[in-house]
Parts: sequence; structure tokens; C-alpha cells
Amino acid sequence: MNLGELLPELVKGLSNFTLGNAVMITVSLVLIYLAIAKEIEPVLLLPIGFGCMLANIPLSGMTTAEGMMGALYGGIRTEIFPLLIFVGVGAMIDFSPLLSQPKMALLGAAGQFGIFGTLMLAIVLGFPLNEAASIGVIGAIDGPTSIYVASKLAPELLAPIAVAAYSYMSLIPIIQPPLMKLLTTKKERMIRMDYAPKPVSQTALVLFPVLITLVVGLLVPDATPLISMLMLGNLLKISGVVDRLSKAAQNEIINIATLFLGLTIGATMSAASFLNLDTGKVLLLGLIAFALDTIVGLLFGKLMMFLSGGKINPLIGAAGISAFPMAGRIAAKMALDEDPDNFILMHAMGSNTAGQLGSVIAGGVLLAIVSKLI
Amino acid sequence: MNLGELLPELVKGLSNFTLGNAVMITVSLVLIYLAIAKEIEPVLLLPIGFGCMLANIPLSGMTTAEGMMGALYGGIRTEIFPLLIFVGVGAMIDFSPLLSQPKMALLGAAGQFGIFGTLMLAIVLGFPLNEAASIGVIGAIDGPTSIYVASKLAPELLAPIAVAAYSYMSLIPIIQPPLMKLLTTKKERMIRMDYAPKPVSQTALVLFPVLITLVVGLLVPDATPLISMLMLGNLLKISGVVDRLSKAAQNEIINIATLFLGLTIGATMSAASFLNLDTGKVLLLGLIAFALDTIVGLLFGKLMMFLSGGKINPLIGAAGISAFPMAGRIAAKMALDEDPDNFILMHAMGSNTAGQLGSVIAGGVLLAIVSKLI
Amino acid sequence: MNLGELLPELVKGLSNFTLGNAVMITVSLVLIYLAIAKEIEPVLLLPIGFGCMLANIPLSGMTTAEGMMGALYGGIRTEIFPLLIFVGVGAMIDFSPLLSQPKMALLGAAGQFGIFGTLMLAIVLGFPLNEAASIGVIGAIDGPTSIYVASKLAPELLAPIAVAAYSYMSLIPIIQPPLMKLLTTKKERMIRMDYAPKPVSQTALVLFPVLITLVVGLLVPDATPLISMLMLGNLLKISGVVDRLSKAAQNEIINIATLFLGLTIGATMSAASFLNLDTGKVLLLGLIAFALDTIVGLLFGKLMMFLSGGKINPLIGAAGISAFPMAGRIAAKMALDEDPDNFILMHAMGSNTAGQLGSVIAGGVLLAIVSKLI
Amino acid sequence: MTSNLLLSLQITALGMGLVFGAIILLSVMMSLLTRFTADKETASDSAEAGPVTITPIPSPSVIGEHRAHAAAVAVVMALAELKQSQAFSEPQTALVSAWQLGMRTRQLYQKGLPLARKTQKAGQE
Amino acid sequence: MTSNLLLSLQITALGMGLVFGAIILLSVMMSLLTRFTADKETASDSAEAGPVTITPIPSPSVIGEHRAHAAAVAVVMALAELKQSQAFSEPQTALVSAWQLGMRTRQLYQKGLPLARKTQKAGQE
Amino acid sequence: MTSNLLLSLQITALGMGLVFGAIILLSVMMSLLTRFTADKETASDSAEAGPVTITPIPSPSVIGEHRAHAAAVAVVMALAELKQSQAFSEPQTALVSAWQLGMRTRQLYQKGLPLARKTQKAGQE
Ligand code: NA
Ligand code: NA
Ligand code: NA
Repeated sequence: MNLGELLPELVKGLSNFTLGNAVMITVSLVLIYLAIAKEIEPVLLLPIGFGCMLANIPLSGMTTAEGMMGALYGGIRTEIFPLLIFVGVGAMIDFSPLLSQPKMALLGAAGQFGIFGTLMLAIVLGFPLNEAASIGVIGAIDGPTSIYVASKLAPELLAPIAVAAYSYMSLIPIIQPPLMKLLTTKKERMIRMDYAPKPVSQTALVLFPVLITLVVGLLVPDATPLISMLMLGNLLKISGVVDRLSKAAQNEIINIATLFLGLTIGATMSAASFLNLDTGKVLLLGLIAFALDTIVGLLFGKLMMFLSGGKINPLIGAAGISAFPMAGRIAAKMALDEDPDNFILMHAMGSNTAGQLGSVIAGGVLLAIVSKLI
Repeated sequence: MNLGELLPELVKGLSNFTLGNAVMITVSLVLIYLAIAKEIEPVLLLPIGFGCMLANIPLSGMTTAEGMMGALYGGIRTEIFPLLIFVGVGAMIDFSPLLSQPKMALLGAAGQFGIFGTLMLAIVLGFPLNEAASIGVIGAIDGPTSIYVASKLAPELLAPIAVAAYSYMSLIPIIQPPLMKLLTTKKERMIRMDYAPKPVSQTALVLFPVLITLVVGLLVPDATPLISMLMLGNLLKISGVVDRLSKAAQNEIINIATLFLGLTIGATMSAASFLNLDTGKVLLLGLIAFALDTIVGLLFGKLMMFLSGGKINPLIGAAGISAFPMAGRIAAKMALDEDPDNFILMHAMGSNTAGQLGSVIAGGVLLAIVSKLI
Repeated sequence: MNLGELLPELVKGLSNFTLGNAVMITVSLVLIYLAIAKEIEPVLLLPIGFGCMLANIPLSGMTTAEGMMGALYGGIRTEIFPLLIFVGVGAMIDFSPLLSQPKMALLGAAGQFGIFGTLMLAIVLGFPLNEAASIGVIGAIDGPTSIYVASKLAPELLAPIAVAAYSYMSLIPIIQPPLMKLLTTKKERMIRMDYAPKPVSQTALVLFPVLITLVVGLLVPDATPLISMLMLGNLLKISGVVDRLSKAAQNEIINIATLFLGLTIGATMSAASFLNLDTGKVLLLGLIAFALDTIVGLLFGKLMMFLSGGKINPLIGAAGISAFPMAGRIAAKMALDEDPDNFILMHAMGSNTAGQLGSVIAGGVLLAIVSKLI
Repeated sequence: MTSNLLLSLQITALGMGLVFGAIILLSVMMSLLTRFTADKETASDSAEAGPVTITPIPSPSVIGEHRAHAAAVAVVMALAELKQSQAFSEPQTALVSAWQLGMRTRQLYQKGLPLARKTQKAGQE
Repeated sequence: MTSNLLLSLQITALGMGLVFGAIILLSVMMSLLTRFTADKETASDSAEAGPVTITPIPSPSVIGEHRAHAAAVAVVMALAELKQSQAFSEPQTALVSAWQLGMRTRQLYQKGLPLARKTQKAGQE
Repeated sequence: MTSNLLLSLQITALGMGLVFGAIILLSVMMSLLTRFTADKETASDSAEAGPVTITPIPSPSVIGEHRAHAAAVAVVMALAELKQSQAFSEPQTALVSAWQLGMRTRQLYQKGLPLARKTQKAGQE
């Protein structure tokens, strides 16, 4: 036989390398750079970037159904990866600031407006309803929820939505402070909040995840998987009787799920599927959703300020968007910058955890409405 | 369009909520309460209870084939979860007390009578053979074995059997002592047992799991998966050369398998499948099997006492049922209560580990016979 | 009914036990003995041996498609196990010795000749091309690569190839030193190598895995899965920003994958599939490949010695075969035995890590050529 | 298009309504929950509960004590951290051995064998 | 029904027979095993073997020494625990570095460099 | 057969050619990489990088200093080990609490509360 005919086989990698691949590999290198050099959500952006790189090496076979990434994708199709991550996150969340100041919960509802506002905008831009809804959820800056909703309603947009949800988390210190300064006066930002919460008993902390699961589950069945896994993780930790499981959730389970989720999401970023106008629109609309969430959250914070006769610092409204726990942290930091003695972290975290609940509920509501309409 | 038609969709959770769901959710709350407040086998009852709660939230979609619980169920269909748990358990068992007093092994055989006695009783009550056999195995109070046999012979009874096997483990301190007092005299319970075992070499401890796997595997092929994974775990630990694997078995592997197994078992407890007379019968028969196992174990213990001329404390007979390691602990505690200087823990654990072997063998034997007959 | 007809069922284990099973169980016991008593690669030989034992217990059902081993085999069919092991290995490799002396890389290419030499030999012995190629890769003494290539080209030979690849790793201290003494003079072995490498910056260490993945991926697409997972692990560790993931890769992920891989490989060693002349030939040819790799590596080392005017110690050539990290260690040890002040470990590890890259590339090249030709 | 926009407006109204409805319900539930389960020794409880539990302390209005509060919080946090660190570094003992050892310990404390008790401690550190 | 009962009786007889048969075989196997592998330094062995290994000591009949036995057992247990606790808290070092370090250590002990040796120890603690 | 042999010869030639080609390319890439990224504080860097990183030190030709080099290497290794051992035994804190704690710590350092700071340290050890 003649080895000459082997030549095309031997250069197949290069001969199938497209400009699109080059662009996407550049994107992947940027993601990896941001993760390592800027430490922007490295736990997710590093695997996503690496997966993106793999998806744009021609004919590696990794992203075919039989390939490793194809096999791992099952963890997204069955939603097991995002849900397991929520188990771990739940085991790391502390709901006592929220439990001790239940009215903070309202901020977690207001903070979801951007999701719907962006949905409207996306509809205007001509996105079909299912895609518009998935895009809006980016506003919650809540990775697992965004991935869960997108994989159900618009899997074709999974990659840009996941990338947006996770990378925008890192834009919080850049996006939110200006909006806060714009929408609140220095005087408002300096409002001190007395921290005199009702004491929270261990019993309440244990009952909380169980009741939340039941109430939300019965009201918004489509939100059950997300809310229940979040609450399961919280129950494992707070119950104090299953240390082995709680540690497994906070370590091996979330670590492995995060690595695999990141790689798999990244592996969907092939030039063919990612390099198009829609991706740009999605990223932009996601940013708008994020900003809208923040704005409406702040405005609602101001409303509560007025209603409470100036007892509530409007900054904590911005923490209601979810983006847990960064948004809560930034809100407290802003108050601290204005006045080094103004500690509103407890209140901000209360609003922030409420936002986490709110975005899961909003996601479930959207799933219910949209899946019925399409 | 008219959103009015969405209403049914929005209240689907409540509108599909049945009385049965309410009952089962109460059950799940009880299980969770027992796990957390009473610390009854929390590592399993907490996930089981939570899974049960999820299974009774209408239309959550979690228990459908595509849902998370549906996906995890594969770990039971392939028996991987119970078998992985056995790997971890094996890495935590110490067989030296048994190896140093091989005749103790007989108690592990006697302790399995309840399995068959209950099988007869279940037949009389009209259960088909496959279900009767699965119910009998509850008597071993050995979760993985019960789940393994049930999932092979009578998957429809998996939930009640699993719940019984694990929750009865916690009834040992309540059920066994009275039977012990009833069937043994104070004088018998005070029998001191000289502890002069043959010395056990490291070599023997290493050869043990290998030989057990071979002998049991060749005699009772259907018991191979259970016995071999138990022995694999034991070999990983005792060999001392694969610390990484031994620790993985005792930690990440067993923790993850336990969490998933619990959730999945619980998720099978939907009102439709769980709320029926059979469940009640199963739970009751399981209790009888448990008691029968204990009684026959004690009687056989007395027999050995007579044959040995009063050198053997009959209490250790009760440890032969399996229910590892609780039963062994209780037997020793009873002796200690009668006489604070009467240490029979070594003997009780010998009998208890024999019971673990016995119940696995009994399970395999039942599988062989019944799967042939049905 | 008549229980008599049950008898065959009850002795099925023994009645189906063949001489072949006996032989293979002896083999399994030898593997387990070597793992525990001689501590030869226990982390893999122990599970392999145990899996082999299980595969030869008749009718245990564990190796059927529904059985546990059948289910775990999916981890090999999708190549997930070997690739996950590479993620962990990558997180344990340090490439700085190679980066600081790039010309060492050449030794990693020369060390792959045995793979092709053995391929020729196997062809002569009448093996079809796909099997011949898989056998040759044993020469790299690189488990995951051998398993990956074999499972793609000749799954029927998976068991003997895996066993060879892992057990020969332990023969390095027996096979290589004589060849070293044979092919090098004491004077050559005593050559001191100045260790004045270019300084390696953290930046270089981080860029290395990314660039290697891209370059190798584009040149040899079939090598992408192996090289990329190796480099992903390395990047997780060296980046220093994802400790959780790096630790997960070095612990839970590699431990679980190793245990399951070993068991599954072992489970393919049934008498029917393993006990035949081919197995013997494979083991023998693997040994030859190993020796050839070492010899050519040494000769190339001598060549470099001459070209460098005696500045390079030929021993490090033997480390180019891969067999990471044993081969590098042995080479350094040999030099040390001749002269207790002759430290060439850095150079040997450089050559050894290059061998690791070389064997992965060679594997990919073979996959490309052979899958095209057959 | 306009119909689509109309639809999306309806969805927004409906969606935000449902979200607010659910959240309000939850917030009511929470107030009831805290009211009916209020108890004393919360601080210690929550400190044990885990690393991220905050001890709610009736906070004074004076600035200086605001600082004190933050300090207190941080201390509790740090202690919780410390607790957890121990929790992590302590051996995840095999349940079995834990049980057996636990039992023997009881026996020994009954009779008090200094040596054993000492090693015991070591075992647990 | 009665046939079913009869059947279940047969199954019970057969089943218990098989279970007893298997267990008796195992117990014989065990006695042979222990007899043919008996050796001296069992105590240390088993202590290393893991947390739940019990040291078999020819036990005396005197009560006081019964106590002693229990004490001994408990001590061994505690030590095993301790051992294991160290096993767990010690770094799960990358195999590679372990090898390389191990090798260098050998070299250094050959020449004896106090500093290196000290750091070495630190490294292992 | 001979054709097969011929084929395998061609494969060997082609294969080794490709392997050498690729490796040579990689080695060029590596020299460029190290050349263009060379920087000063490598030692500390690589020591942090992990347990298996070796500190490249321009090695002298004198034997005695050969020893010194080996010692240095071994020390760095041991320290790296030690580092890692701590890395492993330190609690894998919940991110959340880490963040919150981190923030509070900042606040406290600003105002300096000795107590809190002390506990802080404990928390990290
Ligand atoms: Na939101
Ligand atoms: Na039993
Ligand atoms: Na090689």
C-alpha cells in the first residue's frame, strides 16, 4: 500500500483547523488567563476555558457522543451536576441572617425583576420565548439556576448563558458600585441599621430548609429540584448529625461536580455553536439583566427605606439579585467605604440569601409558564 | 392569548396534592425528626426521609426517569450503591475476634433462622415467594443485603424493606434486651468467658477476606457480589499497602454512595407505591423476622452453653443476627450491666461479624433457591 | 414440587468451575500476593487481582452487562477511568526539570522506538496490525496510555496489556540496571552533569500545560484526550488558584478511578478470554518492547553524550521510555551507585517526563495511522 | 411582535406576582418559625452549627459597641473556623472502631485506669 | 396454600442447612488458617492493622487481671486510633514527590546533613 | 506477510518520524517559553508551586558544593512537603464563610482588636 494516502490523515488536525477555532481558542485562553492571573471565579472559569480549548481542537473526538466530554454531558442532561453543586452550596449557606430579619426576604423578590425585564427585551429583539426566558435568568448571576433553566428551555444557548452567569459574577465589583452611587445618596449609603434581630434557635435553623422545600415545592413544582437540593445541603450541615455527608457535600461532591460541569460547559463552546451573533446578544442581554436586577433591587431598597422611615440602608437592595455571596459582600463594603463604622453585612447577607431563594423561585416560575406556552 | 388558561398550570402543585402525599410527607418528617432529634441512623434516615418528601411533592419531575432521582436510581438497579457501601463497611470491620474463636461462627448461622421463619409466615399471609423471601431478609437488619436481595427479587417492596432494615437497626436497644432477659437467667448472663483465643497473625487477617470470597463465592455464587465487596473493603484496609484506596473506601466512596442510596430509596416512597396494606405487613413481618432471629440466636447460644458446660454466655447468641455492629455492642452491654467486670465484647463481636457473614450467605442462598423456583 | 431439581442450582458454582478458572484464580492470588507481600504497584495490582478472582467465580453474575463489573466497564468504554487517572497523575508531575533543559525532550522521543520495533515483531509473529500496535505501546510502561490505545484498537487484548503495563512497571529495577551496565561503561555512568538550567518562571510553568495541549492536540488529534487530561491536572496544580480541584484530582478522583479501573480490568481476565497462547505472546512481546525502549533510549543517550563531548550521562537515556517516575529514579540511582556524589536526578526526571509526553504522542500517532489502515 | 410583547408583559406581571407572592409567604413563615422556636442558648448552638453561622446579638446603638458587636461576630466566626479545622483534621474514624472504643472508654472510666484514659485523650486529639 | 407452606418448609430446611453447612466450612477454614499462620509479634502487627483490631492476649482467670486485659485492649485500641489519626492528618503526598524526596533523603542520610535531616523530619510530621 | 512487514517498517519510519518531529517542536517551544518568561524570584515561586517542584540553582562544580546543592534541594522539597501537609490539614473552609470571615478580618485589622486578631490566627493554623 502507499503511505502517501496517509498524509491527509496525519495533518487532519491542522487541515481542519478553522479561523473560528482560532478565535474560540483565543477566547479559551482569555478565560484561563482571567481565572489564573485575575483569579476570577477560577474554580469554574479554568475548567470552562480548558473545555472550550478542547472543543476547538479539530477531530480530537472528545466532544463526540462516545468521547469523554460527550459522556460527561450526561451529568448536565440529567441536571445532576448543577444540582449536586447546589447541594454543596446549600451546605455552605447560612440562613440565620435572613431568618432573623424575615422582611429582608422582600428584597429577594424585587431583585428578580431584571429577569423578566430582560425577557421582554429579548422578545423585542426577536428571540423566541424559550430562549428569552433562559437569557433573562442570567440576571440572577446564579450559575446552577441559569444552567438548569437553560438546559431545559434552550440547550442551544447553554454555553453562552453559563459563561455569562459565571463570568458576570466577577463583574459585580465593577458593575454594582457605580449603580449604587448613581441611585443612592451618600447620606442614604451611610444609614446605620440597628442589628436587633429575633434570636434564631437551632430548631428554627433545622426546620427552615425542610419548610422551604415543602412550601416552594408545592407552590412552584418546577423549582423543586433546585430548591430541594439547595435545602438538602443546608440540612446536612445544620442538622449536625451527618458530618460525613455534610463534608462530602462541601468537598468531594461539589469539587468533582464543579470540575466536570466546567469542562462540559466549556466543551459546548465549539466555534460552530458559539461564534454567532446570538452569542453576542445573549452576553449583552445578560449584562442588561444583571444591571436591571441591581437597579430594581436598589430602588426597592429605597422604597423600603422610605417606608421604614429611613431605618433601612438601600444598598442592601442590590444584594437581592442573588449573585450569592458576592453581592452581599459588595453592598456591605460600599457602606463600610462611606463610614468605617457602618456594619450592614448581616443585613446584606440576609437580603443576599433571600435573593438566592428568589432567583430559584423565579427560575421555577419561568419554567412553569414558558414550558406551558411553547 | 389568555393567561387564564395558565392558572391550572400555576396551581398544579396544590391541585395535584393528595391526602396520600400529606400522609407520606408526615412520614418523611417523622423520619427526618428521628434522624436529627433522636440521632437514629441519621446518615441513612435523613436522606431517606428527604427523598420521601421529594417523592410526594406533586409534579416536581424529580422521580421521573429523566429526573435526578430517576437517574440516581441506576445506582440501585445495577446494585452499585449497596455494593459500594459494603466496600466501605468491609474496610471498617475487624474480623480478628471471629478468627481467634472460629466456633463463634456457628452463632452467625443460627441467627439467620428468622429469615426463613418469616418467609414461611409471609407465605401463610399470602405473599408470593419472591416477596416473602425479600421480607425475611429484613431479619438480618443488614441494609445493603436487604436492598440487594429485594431489588433482585421484589423491587416493588424495595422502599418498605429498606426503611425497615435501617430503622430497625435503631430498635435493637429496645427489642433485644427484653428478649435477652426473657430467655436467659441472670446467672447465665453473668457467665464469664475466658478470652484465650488463638493468636491471629497478620497473614491470617490478610488471607481471610480472600479465602472467604473464594469459598462463599464457589458455594453460593449469588452471594458473590455482596461477600466479595465486603471482603474487598476488608482487604484494602488490612493489607496496609493501599492506604489511598482504603481511605477512599471508608470516606468518599461510602459517603457518596450512602447519600445517593438514601435519597433514591426515599424517592421510591411515593404515596401510590408506599401507602398500602402490604407496606404495613412488610414492616410488621420485618419486626417479627428481627425478633425471631434474636430468639433463635439466643436459644442456640444456650445450646452452646450447655454443650460447652457453661463456658459460653448465651447473650452472644443474640449478636449472631448480623445488625452489625449494634447487636454485638448490646450483647456485651447486657453482660456488663449484670456484672461490671464481665467483658464479653470480644466474643460478642466475633458472633456479630459471623452474623454479618451469615446474613450475606443466607441472602445468597435465598436468591439462588427463589430465583430458581419463580 | 420436588426440591431435588434444585440440586443442580445449588452446586452450580462448583459444577461450572473449570480448570481454567482454577488457573486464573491462581494467577489472581499471585497478583494479590505480589501487591501485598512485595508491594508491587499495590494500588493497581491488588484491585486487578481481586477483579480477576471475581471473574473466575462461575455464575456470580458480576461480570454480566447488568452486574457491577459490567456497569463499571462503562468507565473504560468511554475511557473516563484512564483519563481521570491522567488528570490525577498530571497534578502530581513536575515539568520544571524538563522545562529547564529542553534538549532532554529528545530522549523522550528515542525512548519510544521499542513501541514500533515491537509492532514489527508482532506483525512478523502474525498479529493483525491493530493488535500489534496495542502490544507495542506496552513498551511505554504507561498504564493509562496502554489501556486507552488497546481499548480503541484491540479491546480483546485489554486485560493482558493492562496487566503487562502495570506489572512491568515493577520490573524496572530488575530489567533496566543490567541493560545499563551492558550498554554503558563505568566511566560513562560516572559522568557528572552540571546542573545549570535556565531559570523556570511560574509563568512558564503555567503556560506549559496549555501550550503542550494545543501543539500536541493540533499535530496529533488522536493524542488529545490523553495529553489534555494530563495537562489539565498539571494546570490545576501549578495554577495555584484552584486548590480544591487540584486536591480532588490528586485524591478522590484518582483514587476512585484507580480502584474501579483495576477491578474492571481484572474482571476481564476470565479464563475463556485470558487463557490462550496470545496472552503469553502479548506478555512476552510487551517485555521485549520494554527492553527495546530501554536499549534504544540508552544508545540515544550515548549518541547525545558523544555529540555533547561527554557532557551528558547516557544513563538518563533509559529514563526516556516513560515508566514515569520509576525509570527516572532508577537512572539516577545507578549513577549514584557508581559515585555517591553524582546527582543526575534532575536530568533523569527531565528525560523521564519527556518520555511521558513521548509515549502519549506515540500512542496518538499509532491510533491515527492504524485506525486509518484497518 | 406586539402580541409577543404583550405576552411578555403578561408573563412579567404574572411572574413577578408569583415570585413576590411566594417570597411574602416564605417571609411570613419565617417570622412564625423564629417566633415559635425562639430559645435561650442560641449563641453556643449556632457556633457549633458550622462555620458560616452568625450569632445574632441584640445590638446596642452606641458606635463603640457597634465595633464590639463586629468583634464578637468575628470571634465567633474565628472560633467556628477553628472548630471546623479540628473537625477536619481529626481522623474520620471507622464507625465500628468508634463504637467499640467508645464502649471500652465507658467501661474504663467506670473503673478509672489512668494509663488508658491518657492514651484515650491522645487518641482523640 | 398448604403446598406453598410445604414448599416454604422445604426452603427453610434446605436454606438453613446450606447456611449452616457454609458457615461450618468457613469456621473449619478459619481454624486451619489461624493454626497454620500463627506467629509471634501479633500484637504489634494487629495494632498496625487498623483501628478496630483487637490484640488477643491469653487471658487469666483472676478478676483483677480481667480488668488489666480490658485496659490493655483499650490501650491498644487507643493507640491504633492515634496511629490512624496520624495516618489521616499526614499529607496525602503526591506519589511522585514522595519518591523523589525519599530518594534524596537516602542520599542525604548517606552524607548526613543535619539541617536537611531536621527539615526532613518536619516534612514528615 | 512480507508486505505486512514492509508496511510495519513504513509505519515505524513514519511513526518515529512524527514522534521526533513533535518532540523537537515541543523542545523548541519550551526553550522559547523559558527564554521569554524568565524572571527573578523563581525559587520562591516554584517552592510554592507544589510538592514536586525543584528549585533550579546554578550548580557549582566543586563536590562539596554539590552536596550543598543536594541539601538545598532536599530542604526545599521538605519545606514544600511541610507546606503541603499544612495545606492538607487546614480546613477546606466553606467558600462563603471564608469570604465573610475574610471581610470581617479586614474590618477588624482596620480597627485592631487584639482578641479577635489572636483568634483569627488560631483559626488559620
Ligand atoms: Na435575580
Ligand atoms: Na440475620
Ligand atoms: Na516508551
